[in-house]
Amino acid sequence: MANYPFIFVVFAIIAYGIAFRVYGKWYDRTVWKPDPKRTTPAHMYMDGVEYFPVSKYVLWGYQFKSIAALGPILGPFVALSFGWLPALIWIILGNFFIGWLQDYGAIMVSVRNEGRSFGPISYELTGPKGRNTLLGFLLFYMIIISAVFIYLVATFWNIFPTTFVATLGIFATGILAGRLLYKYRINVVRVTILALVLIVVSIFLGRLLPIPSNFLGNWTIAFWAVVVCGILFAGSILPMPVFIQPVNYVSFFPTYLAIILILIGALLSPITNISLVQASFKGFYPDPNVGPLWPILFVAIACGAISGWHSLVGSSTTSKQLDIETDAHPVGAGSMLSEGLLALASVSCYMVLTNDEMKVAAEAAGGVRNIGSWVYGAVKLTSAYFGGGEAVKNFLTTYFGVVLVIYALTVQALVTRFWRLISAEVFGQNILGQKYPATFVGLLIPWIFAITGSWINLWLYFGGSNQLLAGLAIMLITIHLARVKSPSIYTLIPATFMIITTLAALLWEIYDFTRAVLGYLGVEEFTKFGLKVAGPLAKPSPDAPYPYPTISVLLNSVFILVGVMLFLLGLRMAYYTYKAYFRFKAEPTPAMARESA
Amino acid sequence: MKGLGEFFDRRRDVEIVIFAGKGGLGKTTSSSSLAYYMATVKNKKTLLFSTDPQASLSDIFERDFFGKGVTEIIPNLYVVEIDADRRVAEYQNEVKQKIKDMYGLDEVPAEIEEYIDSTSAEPAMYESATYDAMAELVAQKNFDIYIFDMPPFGHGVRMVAMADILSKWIEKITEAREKVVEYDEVAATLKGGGQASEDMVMKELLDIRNKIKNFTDLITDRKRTAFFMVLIPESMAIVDTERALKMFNDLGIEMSGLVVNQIYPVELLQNPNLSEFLRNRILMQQQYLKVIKEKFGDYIVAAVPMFTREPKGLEMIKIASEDLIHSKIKF
Amino acid sequence: MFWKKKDKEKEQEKEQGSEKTGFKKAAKGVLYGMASHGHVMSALRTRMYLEHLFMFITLGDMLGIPVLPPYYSLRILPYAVPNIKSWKMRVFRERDFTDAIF
Amino acid sequence: MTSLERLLAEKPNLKFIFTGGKGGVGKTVSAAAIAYKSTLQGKKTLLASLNPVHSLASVFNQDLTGGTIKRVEGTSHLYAIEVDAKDIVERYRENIGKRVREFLKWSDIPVDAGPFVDIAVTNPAFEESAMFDKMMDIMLQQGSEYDRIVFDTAAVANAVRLIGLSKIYGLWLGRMIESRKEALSMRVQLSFRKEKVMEEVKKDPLMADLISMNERFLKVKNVLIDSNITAFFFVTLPLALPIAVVKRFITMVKAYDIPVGGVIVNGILSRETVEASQGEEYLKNKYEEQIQYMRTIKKDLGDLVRAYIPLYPREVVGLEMIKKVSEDMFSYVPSFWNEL
Repeated sequence: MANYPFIFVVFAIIAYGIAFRVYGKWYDRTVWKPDPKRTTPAHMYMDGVEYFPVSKYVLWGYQFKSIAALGPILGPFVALSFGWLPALIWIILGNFFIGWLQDYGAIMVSVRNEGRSFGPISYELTGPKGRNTLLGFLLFYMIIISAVFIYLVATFWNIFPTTFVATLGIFATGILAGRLLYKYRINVVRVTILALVLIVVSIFLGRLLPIPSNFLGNWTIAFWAVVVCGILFAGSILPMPVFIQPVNYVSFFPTYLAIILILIGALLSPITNISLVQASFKGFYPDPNVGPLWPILFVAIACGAISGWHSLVGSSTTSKQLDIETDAHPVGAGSMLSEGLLALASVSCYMVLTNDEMKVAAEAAGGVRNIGSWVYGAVKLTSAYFGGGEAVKNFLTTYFGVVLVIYALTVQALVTRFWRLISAEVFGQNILGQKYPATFVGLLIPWIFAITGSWINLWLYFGGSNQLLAGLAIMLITIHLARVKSPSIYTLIPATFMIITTLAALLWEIYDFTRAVLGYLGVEEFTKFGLKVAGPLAKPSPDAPYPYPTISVLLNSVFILVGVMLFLLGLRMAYYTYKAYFRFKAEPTPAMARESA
Repeated sequence: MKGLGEFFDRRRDVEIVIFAGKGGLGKTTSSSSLAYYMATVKNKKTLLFSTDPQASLSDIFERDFFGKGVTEIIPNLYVVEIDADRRVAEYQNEVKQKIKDMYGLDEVPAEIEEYIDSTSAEPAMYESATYDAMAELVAQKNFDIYIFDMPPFGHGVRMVAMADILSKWIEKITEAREKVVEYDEVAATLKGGGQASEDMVMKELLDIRNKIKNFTDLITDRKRTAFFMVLIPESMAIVDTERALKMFNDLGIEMSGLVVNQIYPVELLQNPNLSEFLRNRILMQQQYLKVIKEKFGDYIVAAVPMFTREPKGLEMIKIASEDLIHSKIKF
Repeated sequence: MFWKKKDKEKEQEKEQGSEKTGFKKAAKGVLYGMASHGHVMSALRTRMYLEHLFMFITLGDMLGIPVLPPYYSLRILPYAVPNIKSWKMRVFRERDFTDAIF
Repeated sequence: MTSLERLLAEKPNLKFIFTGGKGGVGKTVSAAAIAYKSTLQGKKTLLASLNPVHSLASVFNQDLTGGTIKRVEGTSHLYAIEVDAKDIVERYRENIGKRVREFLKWSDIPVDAGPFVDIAVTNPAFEESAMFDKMMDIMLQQGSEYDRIVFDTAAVANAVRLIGLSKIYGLWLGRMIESRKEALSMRVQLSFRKEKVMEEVKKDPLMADLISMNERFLKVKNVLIDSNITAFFFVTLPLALPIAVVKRFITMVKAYDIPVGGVIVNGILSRETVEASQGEEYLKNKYEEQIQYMRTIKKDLGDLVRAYIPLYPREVVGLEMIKKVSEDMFSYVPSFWNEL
């Protein structure tokens, strides 16, 4: 029994149940003391557009949808290097002690600060420098996310030849649905049914029209990445109602169905007899290319345990629509804990694959690590209860493949748009602050990063900055609590842990790139580390020289620079947050603050 | 030249007549004369409308009806002279009353009241109110024919420009509102059925748009609208008329005819005792009449002699209308 | 919703009325929240900006911007009265990039 | 000598002269004649037409178009301008376009805001207040350049509006400044970056514009109501309608505290001309009618009448005729006037 994915789910349900019911209730009573009678911003500033009360169910659905994306699905694959047990423990304990506190806290801080989002809150709590640092940090964070997602989509299209046409089909369906809803205002149920039919048709169409893997040789990924950027450019430039919104809407159905199917697969695993075949523990430093368990594991598994992105979501919209304060707990904590469940089901997808199956996945990916494994695992888990025929497996492979693509693309479309907005803020009237140039730059840099192919490092940069953002968000929550003289220790410790861990992880990544560069430049002890490049930049064979050594070394150096920037900005922000924390901590209880607490 | 009588015999569909021209050339006399003719000879229920804020109609009919609404002068002949200031004030009160009614208030909130009051300080309110009054009267369809006495050139052009701008404004604003309403409906659709409730602003806008559109359509319809320009045989008048004509053309209004006023009878020249003064003036006029003929040719529909007295009072208008309707002067 | 108090009231009534069927309501709410809420908000937000534009060109001088409102703007004013304050608040609230993520 | 000459002699500082009256009574000609006379007294004079449809060029029969100051050929220091307010309208438009864009910074709207901005600023009122703006410009900027500036305002309605604007404009500016103040204080109140927003608010270009407009306006207003510096002349014909208009007009201008310079009666048929014509019906009737109206003028306007312009056998066009009018304006008094 202990060897089935089933136990992951059961474990999670028990642990998260305790987190929600016991620790959560106690924490609530001790720290936030939500009061259903206190007027929330949704009522105070009700305008029916941004501020208006929404039922907790709707809000839960919205919050969950906004936070549960690719992070919990893809993150755990890096954890494979360490075995499933560390991943399991981190996802459960991380979420238990850190994850939900952040999501919930972010909503509450915002609710108690007139529904303001994180930019203004950071300004208020850490001053203009704090906010500017956060702004700069986010700018790099966006580049890294973009690079990761662009790379992922390009790779998925390459690994799963049937997914490209299917993706186009689903996007076309989205745009069509948008037209039907916006222009012709056809009943949403009808449009949805039509869209679902068209999505199925798209998947079949994808199977009919596969595009061969590596059809452009080394340049394939680079080519696909250009296509991705093209779509993202359109997504960022076109009005939201034309592109992003309707595509997001129709994508919701296949992607969440996939989650449900995997959860069912995991729950049914004892019956379908699919067990965990990967090792439970592989050591603290099993692979020099990945790095040591601490801090790497903690940044590799991003969203399932904790994620900085969530605080942006919670404070940006959810807090403005909270009907009563006591809804924040089910909405914020509830959706985060549910995401943990999803992450665990996802981890199990990797763990049910045998090494041979992994190899197939890796080979399909052109020798790149096990990035496509999730699809194989998901197919294994689900096809087991669907009957398991070849046709079903083929269909499911395209299906899960395209689900990954859509997850990545829809989130990335928002990110690219967000990049544009941040650019406008940072660069102002400068050319880089303008719509088209900003979007172009926001895609070009990630594209260059993406095609270098140092995927693991990119992911770890992403995880590192994302988790660092989480740490900083928890610090902001902590500062607020210190200011209003509520117990802050329960967030201060997790925040400190996250900040130290993520800064260490960033340092490790900088070190990783540095030794690659130094090795190439002839520093003896590092010569065994190759440059971190792939695709057209990679060596054609292990003994051959690099085809574009200057570019490759340069790119690796840029990665060092990006890492340093992320590290420094993170450190600076951490400095401001701690400074503010101690300042507020030392202040005698101000009457005003007590009231607003 | 057969005079305006012949023109209107040919163009029986005309519902609107507009007289425009530089100041002091006899626009008001011409429009009054035509109105008199239409009411008495043609038995048409006629409305003579002055958009000239100088209240000349009151002076010419020797009766004060400035700002007093539609007044019947003789059977079938109605005159109205808009007091734009008063109309703006009334309009403001209507808006205030509506706010009170809509929200059951005893008083309009101070801030809003102040805002409404201050709108009368806006330069365009005056013309807009006049224009609105014109559109309103035409929309009511109480008369067979409407005769508009336009204010002097610059002003007259502005008046027409105003029509143009107001109709563009209302088109655009309705379009903007349509988008808003569209997204109301989109939100309702996305929420899963349920119709967005009617947008009252939109209703109001459509109402205004219809009124303006009908009126603009009407005054730019060459069949139903006759647009006359008035001038006198002097060089400045000719230059200005040409210029104004171009402006009106740019605004989509085509001239239907030209009325030449204040012509000294050329026969006077045969009088050997004619004073030097008059001889000079007549010779000058003849010279410019030639120019007018060259420049405007077929447009000339009436040539009216110089009256020996300033036309004032019904008697004089009756006489003046004879000259306008059956133009006897040849040139 | 701006201009539309009645709509809102209706909605609230509807929500209160369906309180009895707890689970169904919860499930429906969650599904709506996941699938449509963001979508609807985006439509509302677009509407808001369009309305800003509309108000701007009709009653912009209320914000001290010298857009001379034509005569007919006053006819719209009565409908705008209850919302002028919130309109001003929305227009003048300093926005941050983190407000604009979704 | 007419009392116009006396008036000008009594008020050596009279710098701004306006002419107004019903359409077609000879405002432009009178303005031109007064301006010409000033140059004869050695004053550098600017004649500015504020008409929406200019006629300076046709009166002088010279090319004076283009909205720039040009010297009138054949004179020593008479300059003329047909004022064009297009550039001001353009500036308004740009300013407002900028506001709209700023204000929709984060928005993704499925419409192009451009045409709406165009419509918002395509308002005839803009042109009117722009013309007023231009008039202020001329008063403030050219005021020191020229010894005298003569404004030819448009037909009565427009002139009232234009002059009336001095009051309306003031009210309007006052309200705009109030609204802007409120707007800016709301911005500060609703901001999270108080210091930064406060800085921005302090530098608000719109507020700065409004305030400088107001300052300019106050300066101009002070000049406009100073009877030693400004005089407003009304031109009329000895006919019922123009007289009625002038009377109404004087009441209005007085309400705006603008000093009335006097009345100029144009188109007077002299007794001598009529006598020379041996009782021609036209001239006789006209003369009799004219005497009636002149009586009214004398009775109602009396001392306000400052100058008379005879009816000429030919139209007043060209510099030569202007010279003639100018001479008559300062010397001609109809022989019947004192008998009335």
